Amino acid sequence: MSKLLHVEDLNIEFHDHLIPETVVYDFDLDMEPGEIVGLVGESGSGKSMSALAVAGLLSRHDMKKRGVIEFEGKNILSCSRSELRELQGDEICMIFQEPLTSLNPVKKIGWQVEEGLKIHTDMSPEERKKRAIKALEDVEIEDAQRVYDSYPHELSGGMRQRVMIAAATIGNPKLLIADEPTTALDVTVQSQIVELMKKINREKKTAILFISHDLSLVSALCERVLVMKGGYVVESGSVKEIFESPKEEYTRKLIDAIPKCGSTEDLVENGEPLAGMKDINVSFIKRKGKNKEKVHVLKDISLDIYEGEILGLVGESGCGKSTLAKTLLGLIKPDTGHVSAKFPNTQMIFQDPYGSLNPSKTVGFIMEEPLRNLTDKTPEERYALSKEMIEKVGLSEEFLQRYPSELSGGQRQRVCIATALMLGPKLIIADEPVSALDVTIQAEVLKLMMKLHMEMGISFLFISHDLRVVHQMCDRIMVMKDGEIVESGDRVKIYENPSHPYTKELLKSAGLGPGGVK
Amino acid sequence: MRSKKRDFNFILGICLLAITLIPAFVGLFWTPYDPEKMDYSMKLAGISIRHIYGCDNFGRDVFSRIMSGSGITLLIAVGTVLFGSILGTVIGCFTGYYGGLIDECLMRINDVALAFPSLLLALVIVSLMGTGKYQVMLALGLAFIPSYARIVRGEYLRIKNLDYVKAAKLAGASDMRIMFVHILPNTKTVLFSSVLIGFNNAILAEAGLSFLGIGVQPPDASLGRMLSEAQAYMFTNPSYVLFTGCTIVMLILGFSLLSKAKRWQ
Amino acid sequence: MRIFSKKTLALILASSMAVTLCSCAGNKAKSDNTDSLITIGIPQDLDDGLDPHTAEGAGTREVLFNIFEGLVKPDSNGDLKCAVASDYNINEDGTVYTFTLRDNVKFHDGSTVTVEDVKASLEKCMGNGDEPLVASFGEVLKVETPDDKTVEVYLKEPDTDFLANMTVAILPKDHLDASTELIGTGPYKFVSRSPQENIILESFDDYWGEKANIKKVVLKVVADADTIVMNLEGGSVDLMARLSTSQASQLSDKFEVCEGTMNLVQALYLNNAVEPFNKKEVRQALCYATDIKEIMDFVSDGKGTETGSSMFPAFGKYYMEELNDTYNTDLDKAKELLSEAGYPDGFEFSITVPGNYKQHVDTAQVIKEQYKKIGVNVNINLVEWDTWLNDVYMGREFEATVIGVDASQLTASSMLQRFVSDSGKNFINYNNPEYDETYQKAAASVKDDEKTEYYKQCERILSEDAANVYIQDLPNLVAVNKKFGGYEFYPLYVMDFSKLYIK
Amino acid sequence: MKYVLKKLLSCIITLFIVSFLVFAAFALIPGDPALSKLGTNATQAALDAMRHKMGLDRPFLVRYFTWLFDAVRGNFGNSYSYSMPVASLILDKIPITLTLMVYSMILMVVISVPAGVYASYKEDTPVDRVIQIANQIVMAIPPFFSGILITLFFGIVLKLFTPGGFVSLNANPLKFLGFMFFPALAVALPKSAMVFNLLYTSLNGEKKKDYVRTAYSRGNRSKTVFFSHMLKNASIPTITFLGMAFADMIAGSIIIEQVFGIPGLGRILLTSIQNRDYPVVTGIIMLIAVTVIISNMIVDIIYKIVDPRVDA
Repeated sequence: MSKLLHVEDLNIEFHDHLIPETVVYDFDLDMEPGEIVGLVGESGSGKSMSALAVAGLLSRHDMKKRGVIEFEGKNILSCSRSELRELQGDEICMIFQEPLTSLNPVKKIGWQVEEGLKIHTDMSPEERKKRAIKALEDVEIEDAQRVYDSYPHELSGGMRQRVMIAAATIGNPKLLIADEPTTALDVTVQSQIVELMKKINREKKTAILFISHDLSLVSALCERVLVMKGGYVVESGSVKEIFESPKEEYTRKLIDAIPKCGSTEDLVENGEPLAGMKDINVSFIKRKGKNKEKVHVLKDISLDIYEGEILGLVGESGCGKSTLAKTLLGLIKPDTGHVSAKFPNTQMIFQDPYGSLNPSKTVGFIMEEPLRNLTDKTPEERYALSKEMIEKVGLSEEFLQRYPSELSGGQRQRVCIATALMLGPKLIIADEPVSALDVTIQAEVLKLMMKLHMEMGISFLFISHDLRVVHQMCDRIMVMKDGEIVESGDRVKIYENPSHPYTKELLKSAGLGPGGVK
Repeated sequence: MRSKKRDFNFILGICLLAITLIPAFVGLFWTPYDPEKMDYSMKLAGISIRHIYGCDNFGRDVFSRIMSGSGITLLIAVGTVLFGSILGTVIGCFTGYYGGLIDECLMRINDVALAFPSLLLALVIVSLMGTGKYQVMLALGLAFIPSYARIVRGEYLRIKNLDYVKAAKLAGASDMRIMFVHILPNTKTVLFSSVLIGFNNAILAEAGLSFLGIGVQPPDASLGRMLSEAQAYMFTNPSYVLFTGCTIVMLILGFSLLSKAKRWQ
Repeated sequence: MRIFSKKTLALILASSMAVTLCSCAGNKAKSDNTDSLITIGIPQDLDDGLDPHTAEGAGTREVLFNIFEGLVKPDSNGDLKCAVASDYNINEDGTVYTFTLRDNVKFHDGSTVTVEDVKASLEKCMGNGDEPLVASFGEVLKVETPDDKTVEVYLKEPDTDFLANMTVAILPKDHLDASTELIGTGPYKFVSRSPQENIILESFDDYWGEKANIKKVVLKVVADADTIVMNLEGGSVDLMARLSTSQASQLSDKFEVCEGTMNLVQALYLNNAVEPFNKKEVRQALCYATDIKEIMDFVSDGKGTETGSSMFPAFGKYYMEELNDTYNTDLDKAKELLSEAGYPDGFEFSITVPGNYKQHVDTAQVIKEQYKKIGVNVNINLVEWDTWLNDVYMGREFEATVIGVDASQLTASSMLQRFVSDSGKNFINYNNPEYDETYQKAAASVKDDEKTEYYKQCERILSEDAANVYIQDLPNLVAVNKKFGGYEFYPLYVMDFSKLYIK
Repeated sequence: MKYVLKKLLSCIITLFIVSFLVFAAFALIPGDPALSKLGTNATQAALDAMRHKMGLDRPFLVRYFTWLFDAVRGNFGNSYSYSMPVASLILDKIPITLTLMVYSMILMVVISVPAGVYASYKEDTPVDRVIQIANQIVMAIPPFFSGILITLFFGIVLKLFTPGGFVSLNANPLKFLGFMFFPALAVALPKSAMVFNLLYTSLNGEKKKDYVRTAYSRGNRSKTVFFSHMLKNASIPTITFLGMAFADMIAGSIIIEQVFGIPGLGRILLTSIQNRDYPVVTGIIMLIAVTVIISNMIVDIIYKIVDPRVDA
């Protein structure tokens, strides 16, 4: 039986700018029917490009492709467009990372799910509708009928991804290519999607090419893994080989970067409270169409942050973490309760490195801004302090003249931290500081924050949805759900014997079940 | 981005502007003939080496008149755009940033301004303060404010929720500083292309007003007035109307190509 | 060009009338078909009401001439012929005018004209009580109808010119307010109108006199002067008057261009009450600096007739050709006079001119160029017609203006009375006791030759005193599609449709 | 429902402000309607009598509120120059200007939409480049210059229509539509260039979106992806522009009516301003204001229908 997929020294060159740029160098991949293969690498490693080439979606003429991609013996690169189209959507299907933008906003869900059938089969509309609803039920969507008639913006992130999978697998494809399907989702939803894909592989014998930058996820799903860096396949082998005895130095670095849960530094005893909130309630007026609803975001929250501590705040998106941070900073006025802060100018580090630096200003200007407004330091003093701070976060002085657009994600986040340090704050609130970064860079930034914590005695309020990072960084952890703090306690208690069911579920879906700590 | 295409737009735009702006600029100081000197023998004379654009119904050299005329038209356009964009931007800032009551009533006034034909507004100002370049500038400037205000407001609504604005607040910047030091520079690209488009609309509007006889007063002429005068001699002396018309078209085409050039985005 | 005109249309028994430079009458092979139609272009809609007694615009009265008739009616030579009246005689001392009614003259609605209708119409013009509706009817004492054939008009004081006022329209006594539906006795009757679009007239079958040749006349509003040539060439307009020379020169040979005069005095009217125009030397200097020939060249390709004072050629015996040479162009003399008056290096003044009259705007621009030679700097201030009426004519807030002054009735007084210092219409604030005294003598004298001599004396004073910088009587070019003939020039603002015919 | 009420209220306020501004404008403009009606020879007494008849001697506010009170009841007073009710004067001119605007809207859509879609579909081919340049040039031509050129080219050279030969609707509908094609074209050309531009850029913008890639991954042909997926998304900004274009087409029509000699509302507005015929000017401007506001409302409603993301 010929292999399902045989890719041999595939090279992709990109001809948009003046000088052609090679993105993928002699990429080889073989897949058997029903096999699940992982493709791991950081952003810019060429993993998505290779996947798109396999799916035949790199048809733009400024993409030069050399080499062989054989699907069941037929070379996709040389066959005619119409032959390629017969495969797409019937034999080879693909799902993408951003569920919201990957669905057509102005078309109904049902219409988009059925499209595969409309193209490849000549079923009657009723039959197609029946098949579509069955496909939606297969991906565990309750009342598929309502979802069938609704629009993409009316569904949650997880639901939308399930719709994508339903649309892709409705034609029982032989190969499903999943390009980082779970990155934009919450932890709990992430594990559900992975389970779903396992079920599809088992029942429909669909081979899956799973692309991701999250090694732990890949290890849970795939049998074989290819590690890519800078367009080259650095190493490939079974999951066990790669994890137990990585041959390549880069692979080892990748594995180390996964936050360990084993670290057992002693818990820091806490000093007096730095800042606190006393039964805070915050609600927004959300105008849904004609009627106005009062959405209750924070429900009587009280907490204290002690000096010299890193307090973790864990919860899924939409549970009110960011609102809590903004209320603590005074950016939002709570309906009831009050906020107390012993020391002035507590600072904040934001999640999206691209939105947190003013694109029209130089790094130096941004860093000196707090001094310019709140202190009467002379320009020379300001420059000296910013030079000191920029070097403290590991960047050279000449970065001060650069614009944010010239920096990488990691560098930008370092600049944010440096700016936060300018006023010598006692407390810094970090709202998901590393979740937008690649794993390796994530590790470096976390190491920097820990160093600052130790050396300058700055305490952090660390907000994240990634339980592993929280475990590595924080002493005390609070778990939030729908605007309420459901459980709080020191690290050992939360991870060893969580009491609240929601905390248990969070730990299980992050692969940190109370049993073994992976 | 197709790099070749951008240059194409940019180059064409620049040379069109060169053909129109250089004579306009030179026209401020020197013109081959005195734009107002009349010479009966040359009345409605066709194109000749001495008069490359021919002469008008007073025997005045059309090329010199276009030079000084386009100077005046550009002056009006610059004045209008400056007046309209500065005021429009300030209004846009406040309505976009603060929202609430100011936003509501200023937007109401905007709707009124859109519904109110700029023609009548121009006439009121011209009748009040007499005709002439500066009155036309004021009239058109006022008529342009709503469009700028709307554009700037949209930008402010978008930017004010971004993280770096919150960071600026945390850094103790006052509202005014945030509006003008932090947010305004980021609206540069949108403002710049809308200024160029505004420029074109100003030239068109001035030509419209002069066409209806309200704009610039004879004997000094803006392109619009010359075009309306030239129309009367369209049959016997088509060169007069065609050259004037084409100068306007080239001017506007040059600016719109420039605003299209991807160089700024 | 028509600016001022009295409400009534009157004509004095003038001896020689304007010679029409080219007669478009041509031979009169009239074909009498019932569905013939001519479209005549009019520069603006008759938007000042259609009541013949109060109609103000010259363009309006030009059309109403064909719908309404008075007891007497002017012909193309300017002589007054009997119309609704079959005969008239004036008593010895010119105080009583007796008219015999022509029998069975029909109104457009079919009813016959009676003496009551005539009496009612004349009394309407006398106005109710204090204020005469038609200014010249202030002189009328009373109107009597001794029998059903005669009407007697008694004047307060003797006036041999009053017959001209008898051309006021005769309306049916129960349709005196004619602003809505127009019923008169003229050769054409009113059919319909649509604002800013057209007005449609049709020939009146039982007209008492010579019937009109063309059945239907459509008066099409062509507001944009620049599209006139297009309309003519495109065939949507067959005849249009008062074209500029540049427009006329652009017409193909499909059209015959007849030439007459506009019967007005175009001049640079100076506000004599304003510095520096209160000094005679300054006014004379401007006259010497003006090259009228060059103005005519630019404005109307050399056509037009020069005028030396406030009188135009159509006035025949009053027109004094020799006054044209009072000031021939002489720049040195002009500069000399200027320094005498204390302005050695010239001065600056503004000309306010109505924007919708192209000939006047062009003249102002030529004058501006000419005065540069003697160091006088002119700036031109274009205003809207209504603003000109309000600010310049009524308010007299201006330094100088270029306008054409015409006469609503061909009486010398209607041209010269304006310059008497206390006259309501003396918008240039002319104040010359000698002129006032001479004018009084002219008005009082009964003998014709004596009256003429005094009026001439007035004109001479205006010219020597350089009250204004007199320029010309503008040419009136009428384009007629060669399919039509019979266009006749009248010395006054009249267009007689009934004479037109299809060749 | 509450939304519509709120919109209606704001529309009434805007109308109120516009009417006040128009009245104030006329109080400031020099020129006296009585004088322009009776002419220079009218005696002062006659002028005063006429001014009283026109009601001009009453104080400004009294005049405004009586006008407002009548206007609400549909009586917009009488025109000074045509001595006929303003309402009927406007009513019989509306069909002309309305035809011109609707005609040019249709032309605009017919010209710009297919061109925009075709050019974007054939992006970066010579065809696309040619259409782009043509679009730029058309956009740069001032409306009245395009009017002149069209009259010159179609009217005199090709003799397709007699310039200035306006035929009224009831006289001969077919000829009326035949004639109106050219002024409509003159009004439509600059606007269609803008619509083309907007459609072209938004279509190109959609090409980069993720859902297009998903559509291709399902094996769609590029034509179906273009028409069934992208076109609807790209049409949203274009529709809002169409609404705005309709509103400011009124200003364009004033100039075009002048060039083509069409006795529409624009012409009457212009002559009435010159004759200081207040009631007519106020009436027409109120009509324009109402049209602008209604067209904005229609655009909002269409926007809601087309884009499901906008909650009603």
